[in-house]
Amino acid sequence: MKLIKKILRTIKSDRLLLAGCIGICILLFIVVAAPLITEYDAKLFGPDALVAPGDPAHPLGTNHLGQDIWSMLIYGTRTSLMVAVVASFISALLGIIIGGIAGFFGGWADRIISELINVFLMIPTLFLVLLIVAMFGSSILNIMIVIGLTSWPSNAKLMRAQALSLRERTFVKSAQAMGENRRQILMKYIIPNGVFPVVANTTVGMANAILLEASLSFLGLGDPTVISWGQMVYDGKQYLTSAWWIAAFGGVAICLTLLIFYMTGDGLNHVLNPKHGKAGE
Amino acid sequence: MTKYVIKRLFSGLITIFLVFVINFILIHIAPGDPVSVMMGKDNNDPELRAALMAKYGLDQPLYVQFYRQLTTTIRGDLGDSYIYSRPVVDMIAEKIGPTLLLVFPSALIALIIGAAMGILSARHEGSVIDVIFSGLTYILNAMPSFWLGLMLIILFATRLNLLPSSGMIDVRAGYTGFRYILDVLRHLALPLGTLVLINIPYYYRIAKSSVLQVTNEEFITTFRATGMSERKIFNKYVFKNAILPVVTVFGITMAFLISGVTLIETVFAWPGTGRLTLTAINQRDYTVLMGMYLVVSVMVALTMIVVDIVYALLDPRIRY
Amino acid sequence: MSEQKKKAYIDIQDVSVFYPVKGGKLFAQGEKPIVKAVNGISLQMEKGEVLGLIGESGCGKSTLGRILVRLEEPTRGDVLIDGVSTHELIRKDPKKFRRMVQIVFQNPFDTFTPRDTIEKIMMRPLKIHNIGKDDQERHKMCVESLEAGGLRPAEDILRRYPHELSGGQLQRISILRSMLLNPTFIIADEPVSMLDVSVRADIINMLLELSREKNASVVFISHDIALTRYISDRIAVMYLGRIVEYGTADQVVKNPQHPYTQALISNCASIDPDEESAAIDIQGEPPTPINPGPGCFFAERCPHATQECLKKYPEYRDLGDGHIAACMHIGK
Amino acid sequence: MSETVLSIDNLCVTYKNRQKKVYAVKNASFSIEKGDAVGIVGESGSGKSTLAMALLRLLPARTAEVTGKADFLGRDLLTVDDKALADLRWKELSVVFQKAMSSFSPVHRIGEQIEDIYRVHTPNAQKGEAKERAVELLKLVNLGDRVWRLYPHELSGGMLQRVAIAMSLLFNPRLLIMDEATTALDVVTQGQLLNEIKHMEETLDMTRIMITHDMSVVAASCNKVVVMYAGDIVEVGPVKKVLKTPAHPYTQGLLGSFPSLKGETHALRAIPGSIPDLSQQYNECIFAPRCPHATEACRKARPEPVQVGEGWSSRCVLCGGGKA
Repeated sequence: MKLIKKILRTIKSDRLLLAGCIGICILLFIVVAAPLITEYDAKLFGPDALVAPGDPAHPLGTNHLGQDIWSMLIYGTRTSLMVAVVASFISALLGIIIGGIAGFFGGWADRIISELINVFLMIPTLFLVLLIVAMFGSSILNIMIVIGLTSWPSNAKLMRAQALSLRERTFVKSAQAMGENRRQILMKYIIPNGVFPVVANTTVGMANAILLEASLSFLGLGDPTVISWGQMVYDGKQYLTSAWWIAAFGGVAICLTLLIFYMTGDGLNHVLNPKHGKAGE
Repeated sequence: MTKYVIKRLFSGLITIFLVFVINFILIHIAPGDPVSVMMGKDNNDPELRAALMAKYGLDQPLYVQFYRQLTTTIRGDLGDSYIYSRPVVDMIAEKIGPTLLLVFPSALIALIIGAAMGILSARHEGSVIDVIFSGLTYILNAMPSFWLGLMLIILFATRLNLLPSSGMIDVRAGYTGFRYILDVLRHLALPLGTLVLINIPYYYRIAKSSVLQVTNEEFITTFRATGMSERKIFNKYVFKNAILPVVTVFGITMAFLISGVTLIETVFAWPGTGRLTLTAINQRDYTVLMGMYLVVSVMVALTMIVVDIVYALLDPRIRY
Repeated sequence: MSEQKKKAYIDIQDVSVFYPVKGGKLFAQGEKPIVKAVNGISLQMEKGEVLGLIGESGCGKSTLGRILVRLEEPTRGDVLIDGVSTHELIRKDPKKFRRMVQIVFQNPFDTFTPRDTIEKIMMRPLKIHNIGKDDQERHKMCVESLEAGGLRPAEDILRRYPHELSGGQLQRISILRSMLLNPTFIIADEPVSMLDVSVRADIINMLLELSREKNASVVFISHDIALTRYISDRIAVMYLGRIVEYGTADQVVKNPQHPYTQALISNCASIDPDEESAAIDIQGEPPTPINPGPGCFFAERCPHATQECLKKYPEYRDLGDGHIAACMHIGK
Repeated sequence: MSETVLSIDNLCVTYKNRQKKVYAVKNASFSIEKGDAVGIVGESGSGKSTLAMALLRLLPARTAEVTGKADFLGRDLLTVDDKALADLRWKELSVVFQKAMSSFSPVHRIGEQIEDIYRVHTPNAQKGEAKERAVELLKLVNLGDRVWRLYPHELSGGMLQRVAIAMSLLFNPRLLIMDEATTALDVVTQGQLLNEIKHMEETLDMTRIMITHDMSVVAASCNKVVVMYAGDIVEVGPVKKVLKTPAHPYTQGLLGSFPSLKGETHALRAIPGSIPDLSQQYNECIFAPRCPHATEACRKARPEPVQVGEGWSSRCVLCGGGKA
């Protein structure tokens, strides 16, 4: 109870974080209640193709196959959030493990891992993802796994830096002097105190995953069996002059979702930054 | 300094080598055998198969294959495209010009505009300008580049009919000389503008936060205490200290830009490497894709090296 | 070093720690640059004795402290406690070693993990070392300890998080927590330098009282010479990883013999405005201990240095009553 | 009678933000004569650095409210316009901060920075003039002209602090404020610097304020002391007298917390309790809750400074007895 109150108070203390959290709640609601919000199945090829927005039956219009745009947006949320959660979970897990090991144990392992992290941060992820998805097929599962496997370096870099500085902190030395063993130090002191920046970064990672999936779809490498915002923009490209709404609304949805994740991430970073902890000084 | 440059070159080489290794691994773990990966999905020409087997030693042990492929790559041979039956290197070389025409100018313009906006915001923190700039860059940051490109087409090409929406030149007009350049510039406007808009937020953010940080440094207080004018303090001392992080971000942003430009080229049908990539994707022409991946990585590594050297020249603390 | 044959309680034997220099030249010729942070320290301490360790930053005093509690491994040498090698002990029974040797850190604001309450923080060592039969008893021990240490109401303190307490309170908790393990050897590494002057005395007095109660030996590391003299029975002065002078607190502070100690103490401001002393001017600042020697490490800054000083590191000279110094010009 | 360089009258600094106000300095009054070396001592939160920053007009106007008067050579430092202030700065009033490492721009050469500062007040200076002056000053703090070409990171903390001191003397200012300028240094370096400063004062005509938490620095280098506690100036007087027979109970407590270097060792006594919350205004002696001698009278009203001796006053009811 006390913890929940504390979390709520923290969220309320930062405007960006508050807005982001409300946004995430709305997104989650849309995911759960999609059939309640929409009249049509997004995959249904209706009789009316290329209906312009403002139509009483289709407030945001329909596409060239007669699919209702509004329904597609709503069901697309499911795809985007799934990609975001699965990909960023894989990436956070890999990042925490790899970065934690490098930073805490140091030495040669650290030198090799950190060089690898830097190289991976440098080389363009989009091309690698493109190549892999083109080779191994563009099912949504593949896409999520590939995005997760290629986006761990930024998390690893953060976690490594955290472990590296925490290792030198007095309370870690003090725990050691009290007789804690290495495993306990890693689990009880390093990870709990170092994981928060990674969590904050993960929200940005979610946004990037959504963007990457959309980019793949836009290049024609999306999963054709799911409804996805990127796919909508891709479809709309051909009808840009005659039916602008097909491409436009998918992009708006991406933009809003990304804003929500960025706000949450910035808010979290702001709250977690020790400099902002004490306002009285 | 030489040692620093050597160190940077070395990590650039590691990067390129790693990309090569990734390519090599992908060929071998991809569905189907390496030869069919290189030949394309529906190609069954036994002669070509034999030639490829011989060239890369695909019947030899793995380390021989690795060595063969490495040496051919170092010689600048990235294999042939199966659709066009042409060396990938030549195809990329042909298309890289227009891509670079998009990438470097847009990075520089975004750097200048973004940094200027960031500096302005930082100097008037909390003012109307700051709030507007912050909000604007925040939203820009959340926009998918390809979508923004399409929206700009709708606005400037379809609705206002001001600018051409695709291509690099007006083929029918057949301009020459100055009018040719003007025509290219007109075609450049939208794709370049999109890239600039997409990249502004990075520079804005870093410029604003580093100016704010430097302004709070103690040495700025010292200069104030000497009676030095705020203008001089800013122009000389805040600026040089705050520009360093911006330079670093320039390198990182370039990496994103060089790969992200593919999307923009697709949107505007720009005749650069992005188009090449797109056709390769559609035809599953893996040799081209892998060649592109390698070339893009070389470009990123080179940019990083240049950026690091520039940084070292600006920051006296780096002198290994 | 000691004239008595009786074995000392703490026997520090030739402890050294060397590091290779990072970022050195790739293909350097000749001798590899090595930082000799602690360079052959030997000291004996009796049970209940307080030894002050003074010197400027970078002299190796804190590194020595960390070696004594085995937060760092010495490159060479060993420390015997009551005749038992700690080198052996930490391998065979690390928990026993941790109970025997405890440390008080400089920064009380960072000594405890920020995410736990004081109760959790204080109970942790008791649990690790199986002290007390259940949590209830352990809780009682914590309460008693806090109240004895003047932290009242103890129950209230236990519920708090570290950032809700002042530096003085935190440092007291740090000392009390160490004392729960009944250590016989305590290292205090600048325990009050980050605290306000007016609360320092309480911390110092508490540390002294508790260690006296347990008859524990204390190494007090500090750059504050006046305070060290106040606390310590004996003082060792370190310079570039070596002890240059050792003796009772008054011998070292009032009658320093080594030129470095003389310079150090003459430059030390006193709060007594009448205590005018001519500061001895020594040149430069302490160099880093990279490949020092072969002569006296202080020779290049020493006002009395001669050719002889540059040849060989001077032997310790006994000045009577256990007062020793490593300078070849003493007693001539 | 000597000339008064700085006369502070009823100076108050209040920090304010949306939630609360913090009364950092309250009714500070004292004066500094030509040639004085004044030590302002206090623990963290005493307001000593805030006082200095207020005098230098370096507090952010948005969050700090400064009232009162600070008469410096006939002008009020707190109200002079920006142009007059810019003229006073460094020429008449200069400062050395605690962290020498962060007192210089890390990406500019030391010489360039000194030259720029020199040109602030002598825009038409000949080339080499600044360097000539600086080298002369660097010699005073035992540094060679080699320093001119170096970057800050190439010097040690002690050397940089020396450069900062030399730089503060570029225009022979009438008043030099040293804000914890020797605190971060090692014993020997601090001792050497204090000696160099004293030596310099014999050659240059200098008045100095030393802000420090270390009584021994005051004892070693000042002739007058101002003791601050929780925003109040509790005692002002000549160093020799105050340190030997402190009048205010806080000064007594503070001195009791310092052991003597070579003299008799007495038992160290801490001051019980902790610093009060400065976001409150108190209508009593601010030290009363921690004072061993506090009486009813102390809790009734905030005491005014009481004359104890010549140039010596203490903000304590008990000091004056009936004399005041």
